[in-house]
Amino acid sequence: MKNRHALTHPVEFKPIDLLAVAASREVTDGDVVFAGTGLPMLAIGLAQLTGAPNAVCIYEAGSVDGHPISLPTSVGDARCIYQASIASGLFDVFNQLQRGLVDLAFLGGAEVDRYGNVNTTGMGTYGIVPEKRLTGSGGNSDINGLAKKTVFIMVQEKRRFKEKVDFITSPGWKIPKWPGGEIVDKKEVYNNAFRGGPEAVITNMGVFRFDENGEMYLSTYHPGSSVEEIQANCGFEVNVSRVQGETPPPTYGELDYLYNTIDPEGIFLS
Amino acid sequence: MKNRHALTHPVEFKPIDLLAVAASREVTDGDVVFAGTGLPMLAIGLAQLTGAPNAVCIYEAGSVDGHPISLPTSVGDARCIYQASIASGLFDVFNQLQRGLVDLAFLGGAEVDRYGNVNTTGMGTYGIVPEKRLTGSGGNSDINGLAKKTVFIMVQEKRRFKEKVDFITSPGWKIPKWPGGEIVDKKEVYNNAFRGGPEAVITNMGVFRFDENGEMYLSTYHPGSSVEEIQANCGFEVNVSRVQGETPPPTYGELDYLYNTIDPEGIFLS
Amino acid sequence: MAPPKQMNLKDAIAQIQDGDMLTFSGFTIWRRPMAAVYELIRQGRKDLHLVEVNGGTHSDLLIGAGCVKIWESCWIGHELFGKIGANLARKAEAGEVVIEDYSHLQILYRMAAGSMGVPYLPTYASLGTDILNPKYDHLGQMGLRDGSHPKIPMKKYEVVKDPFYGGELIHVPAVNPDWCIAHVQMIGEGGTVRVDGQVYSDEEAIKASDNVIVVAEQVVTEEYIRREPTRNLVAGHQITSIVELPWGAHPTGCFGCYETDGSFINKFFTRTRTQEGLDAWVQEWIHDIPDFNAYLEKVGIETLETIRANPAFGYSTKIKRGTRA
Amino acid sequence: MAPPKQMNLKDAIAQIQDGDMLTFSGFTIWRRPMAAVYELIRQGRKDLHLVEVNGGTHSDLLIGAGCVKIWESCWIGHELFGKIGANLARKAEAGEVVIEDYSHLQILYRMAAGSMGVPYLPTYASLGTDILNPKYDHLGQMGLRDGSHPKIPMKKYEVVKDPFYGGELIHVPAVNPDWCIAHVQMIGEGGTVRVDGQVYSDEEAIKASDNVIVVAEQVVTEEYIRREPTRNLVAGHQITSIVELPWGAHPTGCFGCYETDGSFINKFFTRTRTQEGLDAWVQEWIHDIPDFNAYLEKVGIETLETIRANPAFGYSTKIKRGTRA
Repeated sequence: MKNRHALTHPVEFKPIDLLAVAASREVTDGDVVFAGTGLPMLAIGLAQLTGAPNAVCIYEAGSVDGHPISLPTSVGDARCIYQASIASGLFDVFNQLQRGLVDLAFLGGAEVDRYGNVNTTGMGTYGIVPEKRLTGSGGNSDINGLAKKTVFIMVQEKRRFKEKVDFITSPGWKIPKWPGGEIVDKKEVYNNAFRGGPEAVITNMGVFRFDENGEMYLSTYHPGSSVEEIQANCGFEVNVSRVQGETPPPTYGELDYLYNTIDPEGIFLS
Repeated sequence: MKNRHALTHPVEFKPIDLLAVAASREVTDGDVVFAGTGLPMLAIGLAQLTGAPNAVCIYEAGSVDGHPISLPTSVGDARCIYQASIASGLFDVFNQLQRGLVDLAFLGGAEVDRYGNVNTTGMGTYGIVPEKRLTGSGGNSDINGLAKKTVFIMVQEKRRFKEKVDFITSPGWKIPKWPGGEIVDKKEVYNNAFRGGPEAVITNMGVFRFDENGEMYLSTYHPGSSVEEIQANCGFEVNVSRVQGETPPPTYGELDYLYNTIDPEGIFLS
Repeated sequence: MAPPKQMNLKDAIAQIQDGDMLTFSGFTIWRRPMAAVYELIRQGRKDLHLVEVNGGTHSDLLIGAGCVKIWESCWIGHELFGKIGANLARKAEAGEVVIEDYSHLQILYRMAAGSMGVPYLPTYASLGTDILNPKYDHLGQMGLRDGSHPKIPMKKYEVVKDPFYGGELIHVPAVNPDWCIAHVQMIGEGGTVRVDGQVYSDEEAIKASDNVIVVAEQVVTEEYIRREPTRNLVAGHQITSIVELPWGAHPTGCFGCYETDGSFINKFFTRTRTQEGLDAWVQEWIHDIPDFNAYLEKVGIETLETIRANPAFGYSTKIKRGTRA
Repeated sequence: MAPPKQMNLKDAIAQIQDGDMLTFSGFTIWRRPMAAVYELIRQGRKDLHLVEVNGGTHSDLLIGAGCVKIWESCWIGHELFGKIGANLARKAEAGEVVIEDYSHLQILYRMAAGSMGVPYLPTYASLGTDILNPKYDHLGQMGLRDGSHPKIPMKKYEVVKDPFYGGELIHVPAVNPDWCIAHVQMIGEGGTVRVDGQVYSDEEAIKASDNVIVVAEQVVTEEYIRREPTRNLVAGHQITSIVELPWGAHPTGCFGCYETDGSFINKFFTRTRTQEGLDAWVQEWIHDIPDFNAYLEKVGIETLETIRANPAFGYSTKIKRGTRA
């Protein structure tokens, strides 16, 4: 039997496994974490089984700190409230977010720019008749705006990592101040409600973080990927001056938790 | 055995009985009624047993349409939620009030003026150091402002029926518009939330109502009282041009309900 | 106020007029009034104005079927069973439906304001996003914010200073839909509503609306539902009509009663990405069927029994969900 | 965030500093944290700033005992058992305590705003009353609204235009007390709070406060309290300290546990209408007693058993209340 703490080798895990594991490592014990459907559920579940047993998970539909024994397929799922502290509704949990209680949130997106502005609304020209409509903001923009730290999980493609996203659904570190629309630091827009912003973007190729100016830089590349491959799949020039080497792969224990404890049915990990 | 619908004679009822009965007769079937502790509880209970079986009673502390089998001593009482539709809290019921769902409310007061402005805050000079502090507004001002109709139950004394109350706690038909403080029609102050205002003041001597200009007039005097006695116990000149005669006394059935069904323990009806 | 009337689904839905503003119970693919949506389509309702805290299978279908003119919300999709609301996307891209975007918290607060009887609520949500870009105030761009439409506020939002503690934030306008159609587990004969599990934004949606149709898995006596008033959500004086219709949320899930029928939703998503596909789906599942009983027959007892919830958990323990189950 | 710590009442209350802003659970004479108030007095806390949705026996006592400097609320009294808050009246008339008046809805909204993380809420409540008379903005008159006191807003209220639907209304500022002291029926070891019966304004008071001490009739396992998460009000990450103290709300009532001890409150009211009377009462019921166990001994087992609630109703069926009982 393998040591649960030993690192796996590239052939022993899938890209999605590393995404879940890397995301789970962003959780500090005791964090109040806002999570959505899919990978975030795997990440928070894994974090609670490993380094952050006291992390509290809030789902947007209205559950707090559930301990599902069967993985939910969405945050509205009946499974979310098993052994939960609270089963309430959106008004409760979004108020907690706005009150400043959320330490960390996991989010996704269709497009991102170097400041962590994210688009989930529409591709191409937007307007009364949009060119290509996406799902819309959901809670993405609220959560990215009001949580202390956010971590995005995304697919690394040139068309998704853009110099300028087609629609700023979710606010990064440099954002328009309305009604004028001049681009300023997030702090200036959020004033009394400013608490932080995007902390990391985790893709299938690497982990990005944000510097003092709110600009994205490559922190680690995943085993099997490289700085060059990542730059080739990024629509803007990536700051690679702070690369720290390879992303640590999953441990055998982490994979075991993911496949046998968290998602044994193969809902997200097929 | 007396006919339940027959009217009692003055020696057969107490002043408080007539207050409760007169108040209960203000309820229309189907009304949503906001009621407070004491006489209002007797009035709404009696109304539900007589002319308004479908009246819905909301108590300020957070209960809707309770059917207590033991009379509550306050709106926060555990008894309020017996067979209630909802046991919630203030946020729920005050929002219903502001949303315009309350048809009628019963209120009290220490002082009233001819426009139905009521004082429950302080007598004499008010300020950082008040001359004589009372209980404060409670929900009186909110309810009088936002219910469609309000009925006040008060003690008839010259010092309580004043030309000008010492502090307008609860808004009548002519009120100050802040921040300037000019006296205007209630409609002008409440604009989109204007729904009505004081409908009647019921005292131990008579029933007052309000005319088209929002001015109080005497409608009926209680058996044993008179127009003259009422004027003598009123600090402003009462309009008596519309007096319709005596207030109908309680029926035997109403007294039976009050003493044997609603308050058999003698909590308010000792 | 008259107590709510119990009626059949057809009569209840017939009260809704073309052009009315609607909202719904539930969250994405949970506790959506699907049977009521089928009936709206069957009755051919047009020009509906939907304002909902989030969208899902119900609204994507209603939009695809051509019943909707304006959709104000923050999200639409079918969760794991269909990544986007393809019908809304197609209709919007064709210029047949207008989208007004708010964030989740903003649209929730619009509904909450409506339920509280205030004309707006303040929030810090989604500052610094294109949701607030005046260019994308679509109703404003179309000239609908001129004050002549009583349900359309004169501004999409407003930027304001906070005079109490300093700083700056926005106000989002209240919404009071003409109708909320809510699917819940239980209602009393007098209209006392009980929602079990997560309540999502049902309280706000119901209380903001001028009229409310409640479709319930079960209608019970008031005496029964009032034994535990702390578990009830809304009293009868805020309810207009009551319809008893078990399984009425299918294919969306209903806590304690049945699971989301993910396979059904995924087939809907796959088949309705084109207008032709949607039209065929509507023909097959709505117009070719006389009523909801026939619908359930067509879904089949095996499916219904598979998705039926285990009372110990509130969800089905029989359904196969993942690839390794 | 660290999970809440369970501790004894003395240590929990010792965390509160002179000058702190406090709020409480409950409604008038129901579910007030009386034992905690006795302990605050025993520890000699001074200059407290109370902001509460309504007052009652607990705050009238705390004010009478000289612990309070500012009281912002809408009402104080003892319901049927004492018509006014005589201690507050006396202290205010002597210039020793400053009252800032709001209406019930207004002060509720101040707490709700605090719990929602917004700086204010809009309302139509109590327009056209002297509550809004600038002359009676007492904290403003005293120069405390200059922005140098982080918990005191720079205005008492603001009159505003509604740009969405027309009309005019006011904004009332949020409040975020340093501490909420809440008495509830049940709490889990991890801080999950359950309130049974009417919740009054507990949710707003707890969630608006920066720190929360929960005094509970019973501390139970988290596994137990989480079997029915729909019945719970607040999660552990919003709770600071847990104290287990049965009867801790006496003489106020606690739904499902015990009745208000009206006779006790009426004696308190009668005896404490003068400062001398209040001082003697405090000496007898607080300083001459080492702790809450001794207090309960002094109240006596007969009284406690008489007010104990009948589980079928949530209130006592043994207590004599009226003159004809």
